[in-house]
Amino acid sequence: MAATALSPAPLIERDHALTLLRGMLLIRRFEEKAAELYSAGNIHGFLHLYIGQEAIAVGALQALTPDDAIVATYREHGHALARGIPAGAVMAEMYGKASGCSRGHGGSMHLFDAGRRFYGGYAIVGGGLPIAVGLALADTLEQRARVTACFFGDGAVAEGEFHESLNLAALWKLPVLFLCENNRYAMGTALERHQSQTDLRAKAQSYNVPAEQVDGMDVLAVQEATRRAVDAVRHGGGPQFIEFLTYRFRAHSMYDPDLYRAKEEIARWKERDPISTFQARLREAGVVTEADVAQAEQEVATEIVAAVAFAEAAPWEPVENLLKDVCTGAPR
Amino acid sequence: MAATALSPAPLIERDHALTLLRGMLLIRRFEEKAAELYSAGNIHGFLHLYIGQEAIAVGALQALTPDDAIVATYREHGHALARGIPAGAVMAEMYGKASGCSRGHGGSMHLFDAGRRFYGGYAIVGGGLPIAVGLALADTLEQRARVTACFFGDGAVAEGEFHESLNLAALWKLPVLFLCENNRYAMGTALERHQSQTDLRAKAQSYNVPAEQVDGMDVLAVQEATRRAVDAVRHGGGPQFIEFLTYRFRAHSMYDPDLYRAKEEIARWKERDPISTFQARLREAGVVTEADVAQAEQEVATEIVAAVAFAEAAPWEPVENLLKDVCTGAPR
Amino acid sequence: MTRITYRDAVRSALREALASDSRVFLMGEDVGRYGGAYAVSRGLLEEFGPERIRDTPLSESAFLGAGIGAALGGMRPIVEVMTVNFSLLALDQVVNNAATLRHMSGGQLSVPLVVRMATGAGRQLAAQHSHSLEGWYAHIPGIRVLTPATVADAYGMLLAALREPDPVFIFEHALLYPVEGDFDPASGVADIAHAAVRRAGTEATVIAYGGSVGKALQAADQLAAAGVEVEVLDLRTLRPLDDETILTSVRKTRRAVIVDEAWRTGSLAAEVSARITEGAFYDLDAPVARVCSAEVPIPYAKHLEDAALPQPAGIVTTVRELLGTTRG
Amino acid sequence: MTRITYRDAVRSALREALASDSRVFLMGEDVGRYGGAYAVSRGLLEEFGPERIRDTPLSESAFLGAGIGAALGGMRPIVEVMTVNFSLLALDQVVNNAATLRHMSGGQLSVPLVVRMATGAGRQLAAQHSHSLEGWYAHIPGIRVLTPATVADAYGMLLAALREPDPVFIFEHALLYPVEGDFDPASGVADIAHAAVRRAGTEATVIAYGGSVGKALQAADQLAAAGVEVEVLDLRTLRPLDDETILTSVRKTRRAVIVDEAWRTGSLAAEVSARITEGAFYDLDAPVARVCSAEVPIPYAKHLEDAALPQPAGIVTTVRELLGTTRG
Ligand SMILES: Cc1ncc(C[n+]2csc(CCOP(=O)(O)OP(=O)(O)O)c2C)c(N)n1
Ligand SMILES: Cc1ncc(C[n+]2csc(CCOP(=O)(O)OP(=O)(O)O)c2C)c(N)n1
Ligand SMILES: [Mg+2]
Ligand SMILES: [Mg+2]
Repeated sequence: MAATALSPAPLIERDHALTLLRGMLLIRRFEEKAAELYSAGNIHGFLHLYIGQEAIAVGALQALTPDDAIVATYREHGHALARGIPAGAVMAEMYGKASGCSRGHGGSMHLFDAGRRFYGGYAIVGGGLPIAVGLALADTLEQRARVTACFFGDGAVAEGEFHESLNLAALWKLPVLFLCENNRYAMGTALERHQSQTDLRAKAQSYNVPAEQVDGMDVLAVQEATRRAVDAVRHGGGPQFIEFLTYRFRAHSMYDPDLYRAKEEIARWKERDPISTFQARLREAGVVTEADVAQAEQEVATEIVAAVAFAEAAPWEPVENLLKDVCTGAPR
Repeated sequence: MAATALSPAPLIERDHALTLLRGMLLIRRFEEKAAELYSAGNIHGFLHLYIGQEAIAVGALQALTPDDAIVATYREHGHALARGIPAGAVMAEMYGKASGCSRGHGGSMHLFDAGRRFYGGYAIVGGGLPIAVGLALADTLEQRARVTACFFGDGAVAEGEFHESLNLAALWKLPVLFLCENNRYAMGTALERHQSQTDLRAKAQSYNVPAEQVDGMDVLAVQEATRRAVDAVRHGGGPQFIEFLTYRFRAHSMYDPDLYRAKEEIARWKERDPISTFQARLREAGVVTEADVAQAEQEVATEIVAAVAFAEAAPWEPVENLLKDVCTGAPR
Repeated sequence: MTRITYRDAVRSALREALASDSRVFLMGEDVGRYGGAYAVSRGLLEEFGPERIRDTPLSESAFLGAGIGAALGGMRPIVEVMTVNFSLLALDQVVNNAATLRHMSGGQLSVPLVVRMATGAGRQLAAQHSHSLEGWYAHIPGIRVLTPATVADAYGMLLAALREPDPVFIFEHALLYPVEGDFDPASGVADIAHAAVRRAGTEATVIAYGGSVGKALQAADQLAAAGVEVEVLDLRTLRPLDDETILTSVRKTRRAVIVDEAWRTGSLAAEVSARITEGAFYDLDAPVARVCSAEVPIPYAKHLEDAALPQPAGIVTTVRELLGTTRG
Repeated sequence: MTRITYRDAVRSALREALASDSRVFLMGEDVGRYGGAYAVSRGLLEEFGPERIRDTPLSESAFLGAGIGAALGGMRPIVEVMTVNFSLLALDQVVNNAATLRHMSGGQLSVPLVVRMATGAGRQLAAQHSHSLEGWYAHIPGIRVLTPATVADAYGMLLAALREPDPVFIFEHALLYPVEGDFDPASGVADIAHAAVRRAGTEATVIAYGGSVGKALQAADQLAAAGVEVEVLDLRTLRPLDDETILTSVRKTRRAVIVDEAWRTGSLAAEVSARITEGAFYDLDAPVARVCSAEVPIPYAKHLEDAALPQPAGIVTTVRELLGTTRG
């Protein structure tokens, strides 16, 4: 995959650079903490870390407005945080508390925030894609110039729902942005052992959906590509597909002993860490200083301490409410 | 679509020409009779006629050996007859008789003949594809050089099972021949209103499956293309995909008032009738005579009379057998 | 009051909904140009245009899921799955998304989706086209399941469904479409909270729903001719079940027979039986009985299909047996 | 006799089947390199190679359907669907193909397919990963449904399944995998026709299956400590149900409680209740009772999940109520 060349001119405006950096750092540190809390028994269930892929959520969500919608997977802490769901609400959700962004009903895999148009959090691989198509259909029918961004992994591309959703979105020219985070593995199964065609753009193109392949370890490349695609989608061009080439640095979930990947492969990808490489570029280009980075780290650390404290202090949903939100009231 | 040019040399050997012609005529006349019997109340349920598409079943099945397997859809009288299932057994099935090729359990949509490796007759669109993949997997595991031919329509291409099956077959290089009969309609929905990409080869190619588009109204073109593809499949080349361009002359089923197609469109396609055009070519090339054709018609007519008589005379499955073949015996 | 068919009743409700609420649209296979596999939506494309009467590709999972998404996006989608048989391909969207989103999101999201589908056997369509899976749907918390058995309900329950903030699944028995019944165009939204007594009686309660209600009434006629008056209850809504109406009737008649076109094991009839036992055990004069389909993939041949499905004669026999048990 | 885990028991059966019959192969998501999501197949790839231990793409419908096809082609496939939750995506292949082919083909075809999947809740996996849909499978004629609850059954029922000429679905409750139990390596094929009395008793029959058997036994212990001896029945096979063993026990104890991790409405527990009513009504001293999951998408938070699922305490309470009804 092509590394994005350094721009000659100041690569990026300082404030924005710090926003991106802080965004990625927040995810990284948040998840490191979450892993720790998981081992300590404060968080349970499945926990899928996004570490290594932060540039995608942060870069892509820069391209969306608050009016746009997001649909994600079970590996969605990054997307939730990048969308602005408070770290405390996400952490409280993972604690199973009533102050969690899903009242503790969903846990790590099912984060929701209706106000921020963050529509979850889908743990059935491929299951979010039709939802995204429908959200976009609503916008089309109501003639709203909104975009629905749908994140999913390389593994999801094999599912029938991927196929049906791409065809439907393309056929009806719906404003869906399909964002495939190709981290080269579906659980323990490598891309070339689950896809007969590993260039995933070819899939999108077979529905006449324009497709691009982007370095998912480069937050600026992600942001730029997503902006272009959002622009096309928003202006009635129908769906677009971006394949982000990336890698997860951690195991699939906390249960996974990660025996199927070569140590060298992991090490090679870690050299391309989206955060450290971005920091280095920014420093080299003189956009930010060591002190800026330290401050960002400090701010993030403070935010996470506060998030954990919030989660710890948050109340439990009373058991009496168990059946409360299954259906709304009695039928009329 | 490209019309196959007339070969300069004698286009085809006489006996074989008559085999093909008789094969197509048998399907045509059989179904005309079936439609009549349906209206008369001797046949019930759904009845999907193949009329117009005969060149595909007849041409394609020429390329298979008795050892190869066939998986078809609910529009499969043609394939069943072309495979050599006796017309009487098919007709008896449609009468619901115990002498039917599925003992009257299946009816028109579920014809089976294990001995001829005719595996049905699937009425859930797309549902036969995974079965075909599995039959081919068995052959691969047992190192048998057999081919599984799987017929389906353009509508099936939109289903998730199509996508999953093509990927699986391609990934595992299984000996499946995917034969798409693109008659341009899924029930009342035209191709361009159910597929964002109407060149269906592009789909196959997105799985790295070699794909060809063939005139499905030309029995010789069908036969040749299928032979080439079977050859590639049988020699370990993995799956192949052929898109046959065709048209059904009748409504989707006997229930369909056929209000969604223009009369002119139907008329235009009827000019390309696979039977009359083939007859004309054979006569022009001097391969067969008018008398040959008349004799073929006569033989077919006789066969159908016998088939109906067989079906009429056949016994009913005793009601006491209702639960007989649900499972085999009691569990051990 | 006029007489119209069940098919026309559904179409009238669709038309009314489309005309009165711009958020309503209909999508599904062949609902537009073809007019619906059962001609339910014939004419609606011409009336409301292709934006609101949307033909879909053969992609049950995607278009049902898209219905969920559109509902989340503020619309009032009506998704037609051509038949329950094909809905198996979309069950993941039903069970894991439609039914869960409100609760799983902590009450933030609402999925005001209506899904209609034809169900049932009886037309010699064989094993893959003859399912009665309403009972499966009734198992799923988070959705409502309606089975209109009359012309009035075909109309009024669809309108009621569109008022619900949660997903509603409506099962229309395919044999009902051509059946005529009384229809009051001013009837409006139907009550979907209660079962209905379709015929009053005293000696046993025959409980049915959807396509089986007519068979239950036929059986009741035959029994009445022989002097046995049974009450016929139409469940109408399978989820949530109206326990009170069921138990009130059974406490009165002290005997119950449940008719269900689904296969017997694990049928909704089993649930109703269990609830009667739980709620009216001491009022029963005889064990609750069931008349269900035989446990076989529904065969094509007419005589076999007839033998596989519940029939009025079987209901009559079962009622007689129940009465016999305690009388003789 | 040694002690091994349920997980190891399944793996032993897989190994034995693979070693003794060249037609047997295993396929599913991550069964190979990863070793199975629950580590059931760890080591088998190395032992039997990638042809026979096949990792599949995420394509539940295609690979389950391919299992059917391979079975038609003479193989003895074992398909692992990672969990029952994902099997919803393959239900069309189950209901319309696996279950129908023998009958629909007039007895010509045979589908000797074994499908294994993890099931159940209890690990805080939330709404989409906590289903108990065995009861749905038990509704389908043409297949067999097994729910091994012990180490011995985990081993012996899988071997038995491989001898069947028809599709067999095996549900392994995910919480059982690490549980240890007695294992006789020479035990061979298990009987899959009968339910088993796991604890003899006289005052009530507690009927459970799969992951609920342990809870039933815990409840029985607690009740015994208070002087109440209940019989605990493990259904083992959900389709076909062993009516005789159920009815024999209930006729003896005259009271029954059914424990089922599925949602109450339309659960297998309803079917068992209905059958007890049908077969032993006059022997009952109290209505048949059920302890099932609450009708809610299973929530993530531990206290809510615990409240949603059947627990030993709830079983104890229900038994006490049953006894109270007729005693006090
Ligand atoms: C339909 C379905 N099948 C299987 C699983 C189990 N599972 C969870 S994540 C996963 C791998 C998905 O890979 P990918 O789409 O690449 O996403 P990633 O985990 O790499 O982010 C699998 C097999 C599931 N959740 N849903
Ligand atoms: C999964 C599924 N959805 C819907 C149907 C109803 N149906 C039967 S045939 C058909 C159209 C199929 O079109 P195509 O695949 O092109 O085959 P053709 O009928 O043209 O031969 C439809 C929608 C079905 N049988 N299965
Ligand atoms: Mg991945
Ligand atoms: Mg077609």
